[in-house]
Amino acid sequence: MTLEVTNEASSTRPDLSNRDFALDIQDFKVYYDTPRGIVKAVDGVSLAIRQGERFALVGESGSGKSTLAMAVMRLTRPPGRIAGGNVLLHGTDLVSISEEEMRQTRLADIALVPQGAMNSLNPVMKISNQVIDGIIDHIPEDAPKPDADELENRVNELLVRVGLAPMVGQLYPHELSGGMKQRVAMAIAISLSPRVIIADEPTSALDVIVQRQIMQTLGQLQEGLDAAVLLVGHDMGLVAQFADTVGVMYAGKLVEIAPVETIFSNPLHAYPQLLIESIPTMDERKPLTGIPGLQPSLLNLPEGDVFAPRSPIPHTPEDAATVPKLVEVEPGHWVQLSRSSVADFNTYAHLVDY
Amino acid sequence: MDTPQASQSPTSPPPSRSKTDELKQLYWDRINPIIRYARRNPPLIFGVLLLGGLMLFVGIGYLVYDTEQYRVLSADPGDTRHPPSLQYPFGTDTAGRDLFAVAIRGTPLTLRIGLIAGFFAVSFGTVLAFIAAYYRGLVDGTVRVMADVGMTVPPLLILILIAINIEGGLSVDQMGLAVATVAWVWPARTIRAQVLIMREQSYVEISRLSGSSGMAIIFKEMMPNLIPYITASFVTSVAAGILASIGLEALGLGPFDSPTLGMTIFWNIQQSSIILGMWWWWLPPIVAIVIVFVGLFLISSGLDEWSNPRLRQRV
Amino acid sequence: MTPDGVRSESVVSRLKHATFTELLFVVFHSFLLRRFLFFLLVIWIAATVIFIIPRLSGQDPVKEKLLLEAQRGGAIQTGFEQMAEAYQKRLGLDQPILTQYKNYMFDLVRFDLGTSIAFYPRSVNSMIADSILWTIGLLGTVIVLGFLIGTLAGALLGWPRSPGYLQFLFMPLLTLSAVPQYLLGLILIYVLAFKFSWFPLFGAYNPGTLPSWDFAYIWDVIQHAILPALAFILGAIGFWAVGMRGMMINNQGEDFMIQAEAKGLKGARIFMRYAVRNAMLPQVTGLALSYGTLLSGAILIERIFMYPGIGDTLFQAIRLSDFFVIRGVVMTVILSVATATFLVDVLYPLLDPRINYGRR
Amino acid sequence: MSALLELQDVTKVFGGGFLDTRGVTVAVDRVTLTIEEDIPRIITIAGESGSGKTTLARLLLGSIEPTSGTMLYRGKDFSGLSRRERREFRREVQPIFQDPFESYNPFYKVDHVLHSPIKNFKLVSSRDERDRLVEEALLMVGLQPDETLGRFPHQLSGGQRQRIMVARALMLKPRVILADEPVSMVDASLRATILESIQDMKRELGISVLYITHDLTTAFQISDEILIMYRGNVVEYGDVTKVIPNPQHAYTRMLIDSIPQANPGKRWGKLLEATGTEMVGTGEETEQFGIRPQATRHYDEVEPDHFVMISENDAGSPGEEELVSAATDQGPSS
Repeated sequence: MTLEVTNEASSTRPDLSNRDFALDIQDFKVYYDTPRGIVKAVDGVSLAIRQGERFALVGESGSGKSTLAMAVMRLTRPPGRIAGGNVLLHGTDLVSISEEEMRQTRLADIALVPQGAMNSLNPVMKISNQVIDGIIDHIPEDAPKPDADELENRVNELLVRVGLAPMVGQLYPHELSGGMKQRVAMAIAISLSPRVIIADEPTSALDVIVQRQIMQTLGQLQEGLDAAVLLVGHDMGLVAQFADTVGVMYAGKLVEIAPVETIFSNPLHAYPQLLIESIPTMDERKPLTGIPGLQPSLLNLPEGDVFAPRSPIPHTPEDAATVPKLVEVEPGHWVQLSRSSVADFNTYAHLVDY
Repeated sequence: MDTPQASQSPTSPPPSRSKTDELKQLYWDRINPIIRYARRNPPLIFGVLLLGGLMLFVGIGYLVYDTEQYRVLSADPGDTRHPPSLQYPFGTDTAGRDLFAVAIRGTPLTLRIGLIAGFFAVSFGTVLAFIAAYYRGLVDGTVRVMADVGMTVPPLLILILIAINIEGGLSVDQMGLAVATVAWVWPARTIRAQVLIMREQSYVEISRLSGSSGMAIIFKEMMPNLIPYITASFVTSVAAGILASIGLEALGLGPFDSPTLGMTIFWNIQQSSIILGMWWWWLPPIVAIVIVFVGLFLISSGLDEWSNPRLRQRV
Repeated sequence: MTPDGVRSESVVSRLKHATFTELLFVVFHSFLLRRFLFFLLVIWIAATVIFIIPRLSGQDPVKEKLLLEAQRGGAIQTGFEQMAEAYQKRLGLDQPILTQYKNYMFDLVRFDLGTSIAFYPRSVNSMIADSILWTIGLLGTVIVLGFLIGTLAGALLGWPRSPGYLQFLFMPLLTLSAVPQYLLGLILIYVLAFKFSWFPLFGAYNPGTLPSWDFAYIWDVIQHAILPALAFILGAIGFWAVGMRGMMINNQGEDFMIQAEAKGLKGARIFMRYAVRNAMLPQVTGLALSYGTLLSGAILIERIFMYPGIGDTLFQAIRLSDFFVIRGVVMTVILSVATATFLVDVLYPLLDPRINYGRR
Repeated sequence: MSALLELQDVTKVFGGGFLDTRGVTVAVDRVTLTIEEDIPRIITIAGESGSGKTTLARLLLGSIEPTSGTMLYRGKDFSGLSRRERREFRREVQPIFQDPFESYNPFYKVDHVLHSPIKNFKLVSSRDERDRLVEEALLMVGLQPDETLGRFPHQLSGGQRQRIMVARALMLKPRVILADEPVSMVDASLRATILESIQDMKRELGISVLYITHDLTTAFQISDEILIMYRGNVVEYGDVTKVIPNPQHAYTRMLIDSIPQANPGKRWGKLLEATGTEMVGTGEETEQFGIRPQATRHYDEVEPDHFVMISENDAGSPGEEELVSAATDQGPSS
C-alpha cells in the first residue's frame, strides 16, 4: 500500500541517485507468522542515510524499530521474515544477495552494536579472541594470513580506540562491567572500519554516566570513520544528544522524519508532538503529560491512520480510515500526512490527493 | 466485576453462583486453554497416546483372556516352549507360563512399582524442598548435602543392599517403597531450586507484604506455579523408579512370585532364552518397557515445555 | 546487588596482588578444600548408610550369611570354622555397635574390604582387583566414546543449518535414550551373536585361549568387547544427543549467538566456538551427575554378557549371598563415582571461566 | 511533628560469611532518614545501579534487617514490634515495584492481587463491600473496573498493570508508599499517568511517597526532597529545587551533567573520560569521589535544606575541594 508512495518519494528526492546514500531502505517489510495471524512488525518503511549522518529511529516498545535494525542486517529469525522491500548498502541490495555474500558484508561494510551488551559476548572466550575471529573470517581466501603479533597489535589498537586498556583483551566477559562490555562490542563493530554502523539501543540497562561515556565514544568513532549510524532507541534525550536526523516509528510505520532540531522544535505529526511534550525536563517543574490510549496490536491492523484513536485532533471516521502517505513537506522533513493526526493538514493538503 | 473467580481459593466465602456455572467457568478459564495448548504440544499427546495404548492392551487383555495362566506350568504342562500361536499369542516359556498372560499381568505390576516409587519420592522430595527453601540455613544445608550425596551414590547399589537384607525377597509394593527411598533426591533438588527462584520473585514479596502467612504463600502463591514442575518430576521419578526396579529384578533381587516385566527379563537371562532361540520370550517385555520409557519421556519433555515459558512461547 | 566494579575487583586485583601463599590460601580455602571435604563427606555418609542398612533388619547380616553357608555345606566346608572365628575376631560381632562401626571405618580407611564368604579365604580386595581392570577397560572406552559421539550428534541435530534429513535421526535417538542399555544388549546378542554369529555370545575372551600379550589374544578380547560396548554406546549416544540438542536449541536465542552472526563469522566457527562450546558445559556437568547411573547400567550389561568385570562379580556375589563382596563392590563403585565427580568439579573451571576458585 | 518511619545510622552489609571469599559489600552505609507522620512528602532516593537504593527500600519494607543502626516505626524499634504492630506496619507501608509484570502471580487473574490483602488485613466484612473497595481504588488510578478485572496479567498493558499495583497500594490506605523504579519499565507515553497518581497520593490522600529511581528528571519534576546515593552513601540531600539546580558534590554534578536532555541545543560537553568503574581490571581502582566504606565523614549545610557529604580522606586521595573543582571543569559547554 505504501509502494506507490515510495516510488513517488524517491522521485521527489532532488538530484540524489541511490548511490549517494550509505544506507537506503525502501518500502521494507518484516512480518511475523504467528498462529493467530501475521504480525506486521515493520510495514513499508523507507528511509535513507547519507555517509557520515547519524540517523536515530525512535518509537515505543513494539513499534518495530529493533525488528527493523535486525532485518537490515538480515538477522531476522523464524517466525519472522523479510516480506518485501530493499535495503541498499551503497547501492547493493542486501535483501537479494546470497547468504555467503551477506556474511562477508556483515562487520566489513555494515556492523552492529548490539542491544544486550551484558550477554552479547561469548562467555567462554577471551575478549581478544572475540575481536580477532571477526577479523580472521573476513580475510579473503587468497590474502596472506596475518601473524599472531600483527593481530594482537590490531586488537590492542582497537581497544585503546574505544577507551579500554589493552590488557582487557586478556580478560573474560564476566570480568568486565556493563560499560566495558559495550565498549568491547564497539571495538568489534569498528574492527573492519565499516561505513555503516547500526546501534540497537546500545546503552539500555547502563547507568547515566556510563551511558554518556558510551554515546560520546560512539560519536567519536563515527566521526573517525565518517560512518553512517542508524541509532535505534526510545530515549528522546539520547536522540537529542546524538542524532542529526530523527525518524519516529509508530506501529510498524514511520510517521515523521526530520532533522533533529526540527523534530524537537516543530514536529508536525501528533504522535511526535505528544511524545516530545511528555518528556520531563530539568529546567522547570510543570505538570506531567502523557499520551492517552494504547499502541494497537500489530495483529490484523485496520487500514488507515493507526494513530487516529489516540490523536487529540478532531477528525471524522472517514479521515481515520484514509490511508495516509509519507510526504516531504519541506526539504528533509517527511510527514505521514493524514487529517486525523496532522493538525496543519490543510497547509500541506496540496501534496496529497485526498 | 461479577465474573466468578474460578481461581478462588477454597477458603474464601462460597460464591453466589451455582456449582455448574462455576465448573463451566473453570472449564473456559483453565481447562480449555490447556486443551488448546495440548494440540500444539505433540510430545505430550504422543506420550499420553503411547501409554494409553499400552493400558488399553492390558485392560482388554484382562477382559478377554485368562490371565491366571501366568503361573508356572499353568499353560500346557506337558510340552513347554510353544512359539506364538493362536492358542498362545505370545507363546510359552520353559516353565510353562503363558507369556500373553504374563505380559497382561506384568505390565501393570511394573507400572505400579513406578507409581508407588514416583508418588513417595515426589511427595517426600517436595516437602523436603519446601522445608529447605523456607527455613534456609542449617536445614537447607543438610537437605542440600543429603541430596548431593544421594546424587553421587548410584541408587541401584543402595537398592541392592536393601534387597539382599530383606528376608524372602521384596514384594511388588515393597519394591516401589524401596525405590522411593533413593528416588526422592532428584525431585528434592530440582523443586528446591525452583522454590528458591520463586521466593525471590516480586509477586511472592507482594503477597508477603499483603499480609499473607507463610503457609498461604507456599500453597496459594507458589504451589500452583510449581504444579507443572512437580508433575514433570513425578513422571521422571516414575521412569527412574521403573528403571531401578527392572535393574534390581534383572540381578535376581525382585519378587520371584510376580510376573513383572523385570522378572520376565530375569527369567530370560536365567534360562538363556536367547541361546534357545526363544525370541518370543524376551521381545514382549522389552517392547513394553520401551513403550513405557519413551511414553514417559515424551510426557515429561512435553510438560517441560509447558512449564518453561521460554519454550512455551516458541510453540 | 553487587556493583560490577566490586566483583571485578575481588577477582582480578585481589588475585593479582596476592602473594603465592595468599593465593594458595584463597585456592584451598575456598574451593578445592571445600570440594575435597565434600568428597570425604560423601564417602563417609555412603559408608555409614552401607553399615546401617543391613542392621535395620534386626539381624546380624554376617551371622545370617554364615549360617546359610553352613546349611549349604559342600564346597566350602573346609576352613569354615576358621572363617567364622576370623569374623568373630575381626568384627567383634558381640561387641557394641559403635565398636563395630569404628572397626568397620578403620578397615575402610586402610581400604581393607574384608574376606569373601563364598570363596574363603580370598580377600574381597583381590577379587575386585581381578575384575576391575575389565570394567575399567570397557567402561573407560565406552563412556568417552558414547559421550563424544552422542554430543556431536546432538549438536548437529540442534543446529538450525544442519541438513533437514538429520531430523529423522531424532526419534530413533530418543528411543535409544529411553531404553535401558542392557536390554539393547539382549537384542544385540540375539541378532548379531545368535542369529548371525558375527560376535561371541558372552565372556571377555574364549575360554580356550590363555591370557597373554599376543595378537590372537588381544583380537579375541576386542571381539568379545564389541557387543557389550555397542550396547552401552548406543544407549549413551541417545542420552547425550537428546540433552545436547536441547542445549543447542536453547543457546540459539542467546544474544552472543546473534552477535556472532552479526559479526559475519563463518558457520563452522559459530558452530564450534560459540554454539557447541557453550552447550557443552551443561553436558559435562551432566556427565558428572549421571556417571553413577552409567556405571549401574554397565554392571547390568556385564551381567547380560557375562563379562568378567566388577558387575559380574557383584552378580555372582548376590547369587551366593556373599555379603562382604557385595559391600566391597558397592564401596568401590561409590568411591569411583565420588572421585569422578570430584575431578569434574575441580577441572570444570578450565572449561568455564565464569566459575573460578574464588567463588561458588 | 512525629516520625512515622525513621532510619538511624543504618548500615547493611552483604557477604562476609564463614568461608565466604566473595568479599564484603557495604550496600547501605550509615544512612539516616525520617518520614514524617503529618506532612506528606515525596522523597526521592536517586542513584545508579549498585548505589544501595534498592537495599534501602527493602530495609524500609522490613524485608531485610539492618546490620547495624536502628529502624523505628512510630518511635518504636522495628525488631521489638508486637504482632499487632507489625501487622499495622505491613498495611501502612506499601510497595510498588519496578516490573509490573513480575508483581503478579501468573497463575491468577489480576483480581487476586487486589483481593488477598483485603482478606488478610480483614478490611471488609462482606463480598459486596470488597468489590466496592476494589472498584473505588481502580477508578482512583483512572482504570475502568470492567476493563481490567477478570483478566490475566498478560492480557493487560504494562501501564495498566502498574496502575493496578498503585490501586492495590492505595486500597489499603497506607501512610507511606515505597515506589521502587515504578516507571522504568513503562513506555514514555504512559509514564506521566503513573507519576501523576503518585503525586495525587500526596496531594489528595496525604500519603508520603519514597520514590526510588535512577531518573533525576522525573525526580526533579515530582519530588520535594532528594537524596543522592553513591556506593551506599548519601552524598548529597535536601530540597529538590535546591539540590538539582545547584549540585555541590562532585558525583551529583557528574550525574546531572550526564543526563541526556531532550534538547538538541543543550548537548553534553566534552567527552567524559572513563571513571573508576570503567577502569576496573586495568590497574589500581581509583577511589572515586572520596567514597570508601566506613570512612569518616560529615555533612555540611551549604544552604538551608541542602546538605553535602564531606569525607575526611587519608593523605594521598584527592580532597573534597579538589574533586569539586575538578567536576566544575566538566560542566556542560552551553
